[in-house]
Amino acid sequence: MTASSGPWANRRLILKGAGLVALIGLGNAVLHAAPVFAATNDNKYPEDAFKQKNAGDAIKALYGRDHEASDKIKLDAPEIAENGGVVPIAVTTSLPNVTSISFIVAENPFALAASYHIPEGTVPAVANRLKMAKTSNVIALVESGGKLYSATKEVKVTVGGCGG
Amino acid sequence: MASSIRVRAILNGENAEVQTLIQHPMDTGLVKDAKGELIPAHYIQQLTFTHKDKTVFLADWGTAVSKDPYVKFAFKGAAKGDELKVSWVDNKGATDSLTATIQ
Amino acid sequence: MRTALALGLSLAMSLSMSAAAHAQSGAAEGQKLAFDRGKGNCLTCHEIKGGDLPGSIGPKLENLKGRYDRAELTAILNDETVRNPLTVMPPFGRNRILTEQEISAIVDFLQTL
Amino acid sequence: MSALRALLVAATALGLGATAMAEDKPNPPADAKAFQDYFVKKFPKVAFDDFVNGPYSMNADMRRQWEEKEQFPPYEFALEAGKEMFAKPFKNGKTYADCFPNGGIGIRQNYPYFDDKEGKVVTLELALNRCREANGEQPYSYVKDEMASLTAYMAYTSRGKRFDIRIPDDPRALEAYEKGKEYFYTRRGQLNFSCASCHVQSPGERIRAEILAPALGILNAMPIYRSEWSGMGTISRRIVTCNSQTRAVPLEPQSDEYRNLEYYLSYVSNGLPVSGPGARP
Repeated sequence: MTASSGPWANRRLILKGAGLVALIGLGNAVLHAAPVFAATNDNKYPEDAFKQKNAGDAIKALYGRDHEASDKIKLDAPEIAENGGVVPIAVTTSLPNVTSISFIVAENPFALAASYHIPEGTVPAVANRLKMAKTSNVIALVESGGKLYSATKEVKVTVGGCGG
Repeated sequence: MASSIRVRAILNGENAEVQTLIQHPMDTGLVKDAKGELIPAHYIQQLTFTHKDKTVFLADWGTAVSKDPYVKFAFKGAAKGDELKVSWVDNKGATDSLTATIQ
Repeated sequence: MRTALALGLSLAMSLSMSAAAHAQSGAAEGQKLAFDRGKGNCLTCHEIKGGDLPGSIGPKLENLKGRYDRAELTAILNDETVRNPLTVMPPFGRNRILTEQEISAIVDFLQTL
Repeated sequence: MSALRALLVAATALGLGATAMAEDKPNPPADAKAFQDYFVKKFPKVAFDDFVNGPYSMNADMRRQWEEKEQFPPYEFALEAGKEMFAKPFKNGKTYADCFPNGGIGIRQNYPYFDDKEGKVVTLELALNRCREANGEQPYSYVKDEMASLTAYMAYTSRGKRFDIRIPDDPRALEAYEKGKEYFYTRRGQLNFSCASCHVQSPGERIRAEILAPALGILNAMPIYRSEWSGMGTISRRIVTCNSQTRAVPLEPQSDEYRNLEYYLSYVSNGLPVSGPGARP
């Protein structure tokens, strides 16, 4: 996508999406019971890891092992976040046998932001939008073949220009 | 009421590309309201995508996921017209779900 | 209200300090005021050593020493539209965004740059 | 310096409508041409239609973040709500469509307009509330929520249509335009900014991390989802917050001054496409 054609291409997507939303809206129903997950223990919500304040403790609680930097992970994040409340961050990797991808925002009050299970057949790539309290390293963790790899990038977050 | 979930699932080659936007406050529990009182934490903890009884993607989220969360992923093995079930549960036990059709 | 409080604090501080100590701590206080979003908020427009992620509207504040004397800096802070009617720099003194004492402290700080 | 004198100095120094202002008679077409030429010359790399994308037309890193957002834009929920609200009949059975030309579809580019009966400028937000009141419904808040959803939908049905603001041959219309222009260039508030200080003199520059948007096309993207607001806002909300951020006293939404301002600012963006609803930092 080029910078000049980009938004217009997206707008067409939106138009397409509008019809789609109308269609799928019919199939929606509010669940009254908890959703049913595949019956493995892996799918339990990692409450403890999300409660850890710093990155090291969160990674330990989530994975219980060390990570090493890998150039096979592409972490796509802005240099300067346009707004700390909505920072688009994406990861893709060429590492094999990926089972999970997690996002750490080191300087947030709670370092672990999101963790995604990647079952077999799912592409090891995730894009999401995260909150950042201030300028911080963002660490993408990729669990591959039972090992843990990482990529890190600093994202600058600043206050708005007009005074308080 | 309209669903809290919006999904676009589009087959592109062998990958079904899935984008989801969910209407949810994702309150961190650290922000005060206009009266100076803390707004209690209220956030989606798990978001599950199921295709033919198989979980194809599972998100565990904390409070650092943005308001009205967005996530994008892709998986193999789907055909046009297949159903994709999306459901979430938040820290207060509220849930919502929706079944989308892969286009 | 905020201004009155700051004025009070600032006065109290000046009174409690010896003249010798004044310039130095004036500069430190001035830096604080310059960086404070509710006061000078200088980083919104100016790059200043020691301040993160500045804006780009105004000139970089460096090598001020020797280029401007105290009176000139005070005048610019007070109301730059006098020299340059088109400036977007707020008239900090004229519009009472900062008190005289606060401007003086910021000038102390600017003279260290 | 009087407001008018300051206005003359500013507009002349910026090369904006200097010719028009030097003449005895106001000349809106010449104003609009000078205004647009100024931005085109200042930003030779920005395609004309791209000015409606505000800060994203002037900064590549910000643009990438925006393009990511546009894949599934944050105004999506407001847009859908607006569509539903627009179609839902009032208690008397009538709908918004009954109040507007072409059933309200694809008409955003014609607002605001000068109403010769009232002798004043009528904005889309004002017309929507008048429609509600004429049908026995309570008016909505001008700044957000329902009003933002309704205008989001109306803008969406008008995307790509070019602003076509008319100044009829009526001295009151010209006066409204001139007053709007004066408001735009007049400095106010504790920080002593005019609208032009930021959006004509300094677009593309950063105030801390924020990129100032060009005034040209700024209203074409309205209403907007602002991350800073964590929600939607109307033109009224944008103008009110601009005033309070520069420590001026905001006026009532849809006051004559704001209506005139919107008239002027929309007129000088004639020819640019509607891009709203938009997303902004």
